[in-house]
Amino acid sequence: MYTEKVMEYFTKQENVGEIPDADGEGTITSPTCGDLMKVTIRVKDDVIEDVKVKTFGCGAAIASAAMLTELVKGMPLSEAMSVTNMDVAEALGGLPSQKLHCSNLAADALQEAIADYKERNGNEATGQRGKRKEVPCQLEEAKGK
Amino acid sequence: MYTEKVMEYFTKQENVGEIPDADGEGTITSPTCGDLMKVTIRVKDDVIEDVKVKTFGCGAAIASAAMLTELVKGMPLSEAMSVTNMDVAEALGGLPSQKLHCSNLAADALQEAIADYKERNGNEATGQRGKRKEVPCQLEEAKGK
Amino acid sequence: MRRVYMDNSATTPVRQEVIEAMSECMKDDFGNPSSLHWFGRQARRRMETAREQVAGLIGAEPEEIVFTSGGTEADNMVMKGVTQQLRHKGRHVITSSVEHHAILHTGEYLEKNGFDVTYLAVDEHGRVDPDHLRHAIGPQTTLVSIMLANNEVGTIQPIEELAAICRENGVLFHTDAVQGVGQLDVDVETLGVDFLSLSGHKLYGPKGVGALYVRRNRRFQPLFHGGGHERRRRAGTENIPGIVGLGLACQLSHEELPERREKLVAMRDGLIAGLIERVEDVQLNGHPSERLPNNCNLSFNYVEGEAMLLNLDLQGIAVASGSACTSGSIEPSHVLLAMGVSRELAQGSLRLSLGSFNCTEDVDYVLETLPPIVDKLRQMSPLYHGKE
Amino acid sequence: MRRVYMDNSATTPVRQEVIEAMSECMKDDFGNPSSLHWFGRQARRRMETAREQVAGLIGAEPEEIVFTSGGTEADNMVMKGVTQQLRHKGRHVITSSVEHHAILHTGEYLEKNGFDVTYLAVDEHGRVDPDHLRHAIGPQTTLVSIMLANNEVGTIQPIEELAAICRENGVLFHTDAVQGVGQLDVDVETLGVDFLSLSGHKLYGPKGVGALYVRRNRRFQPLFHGGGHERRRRAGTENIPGIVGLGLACQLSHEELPERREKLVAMRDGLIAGLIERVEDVQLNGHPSERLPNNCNLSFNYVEGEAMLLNLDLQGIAVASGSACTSGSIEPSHVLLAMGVSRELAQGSLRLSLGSFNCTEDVDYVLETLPPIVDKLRQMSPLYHGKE
Ligand SMILES: Cc1ncc(COP(=O)(O)O)c(C=O)c1O
Ligand SMILES: Cc1ncc(COP(=O)(O)O)c(C=O)c1O
Repeated sequence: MYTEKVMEYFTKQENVGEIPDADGEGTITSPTCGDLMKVTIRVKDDVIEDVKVKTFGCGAAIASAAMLTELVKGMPLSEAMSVTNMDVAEALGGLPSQKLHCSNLAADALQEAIADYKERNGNEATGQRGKRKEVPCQLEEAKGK
Repeated sequence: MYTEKVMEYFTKQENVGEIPDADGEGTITSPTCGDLMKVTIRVKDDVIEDVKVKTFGCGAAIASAAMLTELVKGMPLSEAMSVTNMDVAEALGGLPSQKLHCSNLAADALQEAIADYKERNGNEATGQRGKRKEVPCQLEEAKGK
Repeated sequence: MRRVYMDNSATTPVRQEVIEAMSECMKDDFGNPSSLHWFGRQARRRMETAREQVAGLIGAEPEEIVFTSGGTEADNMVMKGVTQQLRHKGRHVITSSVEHHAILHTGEYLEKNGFDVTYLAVDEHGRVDPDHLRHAIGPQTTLVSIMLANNEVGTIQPIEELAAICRENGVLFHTDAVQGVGQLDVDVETLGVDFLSLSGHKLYGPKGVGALYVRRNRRFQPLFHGGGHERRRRAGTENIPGIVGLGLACQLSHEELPERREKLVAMRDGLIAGLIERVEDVQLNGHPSERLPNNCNLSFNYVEGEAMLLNLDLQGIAVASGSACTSGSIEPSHVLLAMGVSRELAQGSLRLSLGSFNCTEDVDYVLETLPPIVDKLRQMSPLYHGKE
Repeated sequence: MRRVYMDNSATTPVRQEVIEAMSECMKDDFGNPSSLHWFGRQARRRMETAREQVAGLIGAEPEEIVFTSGGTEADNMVMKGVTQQLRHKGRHVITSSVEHHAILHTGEYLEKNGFDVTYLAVDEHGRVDPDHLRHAIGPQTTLVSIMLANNEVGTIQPIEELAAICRENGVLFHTDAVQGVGQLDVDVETLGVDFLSLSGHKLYGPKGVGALYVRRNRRFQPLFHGGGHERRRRAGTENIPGIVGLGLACQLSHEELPERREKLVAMRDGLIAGLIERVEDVQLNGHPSERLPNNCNLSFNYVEGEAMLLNLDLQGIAVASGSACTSGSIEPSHVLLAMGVSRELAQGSLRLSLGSFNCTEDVDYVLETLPPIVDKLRQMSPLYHGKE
């Protein structure tokens, strides 16, 4: 079902975890399959210096999380704000269609984290947060938040 | 489908044919499957001295015909008059159920032949002729008769 | 005893390659293709390769192939599924009077369940007249099903023309190609059909597996409900070894078709000519030219089919007959009767169907063996007065 | 890589004897059992031997066995066929909420077509309460279908009691025994059922073949129309090699059942105890004692099933999960939810199903491999706060 690339990212452990005292934190859950993702970021000079993610979810979710962290580590915030779930899926070389809109949450969680960072720093949230509805799978914020 | 015994009688050729100037002749056809049988007998001293049969029909029909001729050759007419299709089927050790009432016509043809013999000799037909309706398969006399 | 199998329209021998591929599949790739793990993925890969092979033989896309348990299931699937799907549009179905029972009896079932079914007549060669179809189609008609080639007499129908009429009228068209696939060039685009049935055991593949071709976006109610297999069109764990066998049989058929056909035609024509030459009062049933490469169907006056069949069997030759006694019904072959063949001649019909395992010696053996049998049976027949 | 197959409830490996018997059958006895000639008779003989073998395993008479293309077909056949046959008597069907989709989705189909279907609830172990059945039966009820043993959690239902209730009420009773046959003593007389489904590929036989037991004189509308095969109950050329394989698998199961069961139970109990010992926050799903000898279904808190499954697969271990992601639907396992298991725990369920090809080393390998995987995934999980 999964491509080799997806399986490769599924096994990557580098950016798994949680940054203590993170600058921004975002959690998102998929109501359709219950997958849950928590992204924490450390921001320095408007660049994502470090990013870590925790995932409760299937292979696609875990691989998306790993891919996202690789994509945005070292990226200016302004650029990271336009990263979408589709970008992640594309970077993975595609995901099974039934997974595309339920387990592919990582970018949404990142946008939450960026928004959180901006709020904490007095800025208005202007990232992709408001654009989440473009992804057909209706996402709601994690209850935990 | 057929037992070995049926196949053995299927191949018997001894009494196949037609007795020239027979004393009695009976033809019967099965409307259900179109099988046709013609029995000719030679009678001497109220005994069936010779019997021959011609068959247009399937394996069961041909085997029944052969069995019948063996059964009744040398039999007193009085006894032969009570030979039924079921007797023939039993002597063959059974026939496939779907053949039992359509191709197993030989005894009926014999009764026709006996009746014909009796008519020719001024006697009333008193054989199994009237009993044919007992056999579930509705028989009608051959058009040729 | 020498054994000659000439009943390839009933079922074909299985290719050795197919047997081996199936054994190997059962041994190594026994997984359930729905499983996510390695064993499941292996099985799925096998299945998808087979799907490409089947699609390749008939010019379809792999996604247009739904695997079934055989021709009968494919026929039932389309007849019941399409009529049910479109029952709000109309309740009229058209087929022909010479279809296989898998279509005819499903038609009768539909009639009992509120549908109207028209059974188109055929000419003396067993062909449907396209004009009859044109006139039979009404606003209520949702489906037309006409077989590609007849299993008894081998007559090939003008499918392209029939399908075109349906398309013009916005009616879906199915062809039961169980007898044609593997012998004829079958291309779903050329034919212009919406659905097509085929069966593994008629083309040197395994029994218990077949396929329904479903043109993209043609919908039908599934016959089996359950898991979401076959894109929700046919529930049930897939018969992977059978599917692998079917796929390989299709691929071999694809590669060997021209050669196979040529060989069959040569044997068939030798058989027909040889028998007509050697036996009096014989008639060829079916179409003189528009007929399956492997089909020889003859009626022998004055004798009954099963009796010929059994006598041939005693000499090691396997054939079929359209007599009532072998059809298991009261009537002899509905196909021959529909073509206007008399009951008596229908009773005396014999189908010799060749296959790629046959050789010229087989034909010769039949030409040697059959005429004396007919002769013997005629001598036994009360209908025969020829040379008594 | 070491490969350990523990997904025997999805499908079993095929016995070597079965593969060989099928190959031999395809090679030597390829005939169509409807044919009158030698080839046909050979095939018919094979089929009737297999029918006796299948009947023998479940205490039935050979005539009570109808061969099908698998469990799904058997389930559809009885659900649709019996309800249709008796629709003038009533239009109410009862089943349970933990049935296989072959039953559940057929139930939904029936609902869409004018029938009422009651889905009986189950207790936390997945069992139906006979009293619930008693109350659910009404004058309109014609059929009750309750599975013998559940495919996900292995819970065995009190079939004898349920069937007796139906009999008292003049209602026909079907059991989907696809998972039970070959592992449990199954006797149709003891159980008192009218219909029973079984499938070849769950008992070391081939895919694409199964059977429906039909008690003498129980009638139903056939699912396939066509030829008069299987005493007019299932049209279509019979899958002889598949049937031969099923027959042999049944015979082997019959002979080896006590030994097989003992071995499975020992491995299963070792697996369950070993995992519960080695991993915290685990719960066993299903019934503690009334469960299939081969079934181990556990929920691992804080982690998702597919992720465990994929990690196990990377280490060569094949299992299944009830998570939404592997069930192909939006909801996780309907069985676990019906038993009152939370969504989260249903998401984190794993089914390890043993087979007669497994050995203690396989169990040990899983006991070694799975705990670190769970641990790793918990460390990755935002839900887990245990030992971060
Ligand atoms: C024309 C035709 N249609 C359908 C079928 C049924 O196919 P199957 O035997 O695979 O069920 C057959 C053969 O039996 C056939 O010849
Ligand atoms: C309980 C149960 N019923 C029915 C089926 C369907 O059987 P098959 O896969 O042979 O169609 C299965 C297995 O898939 C099953 O486990």
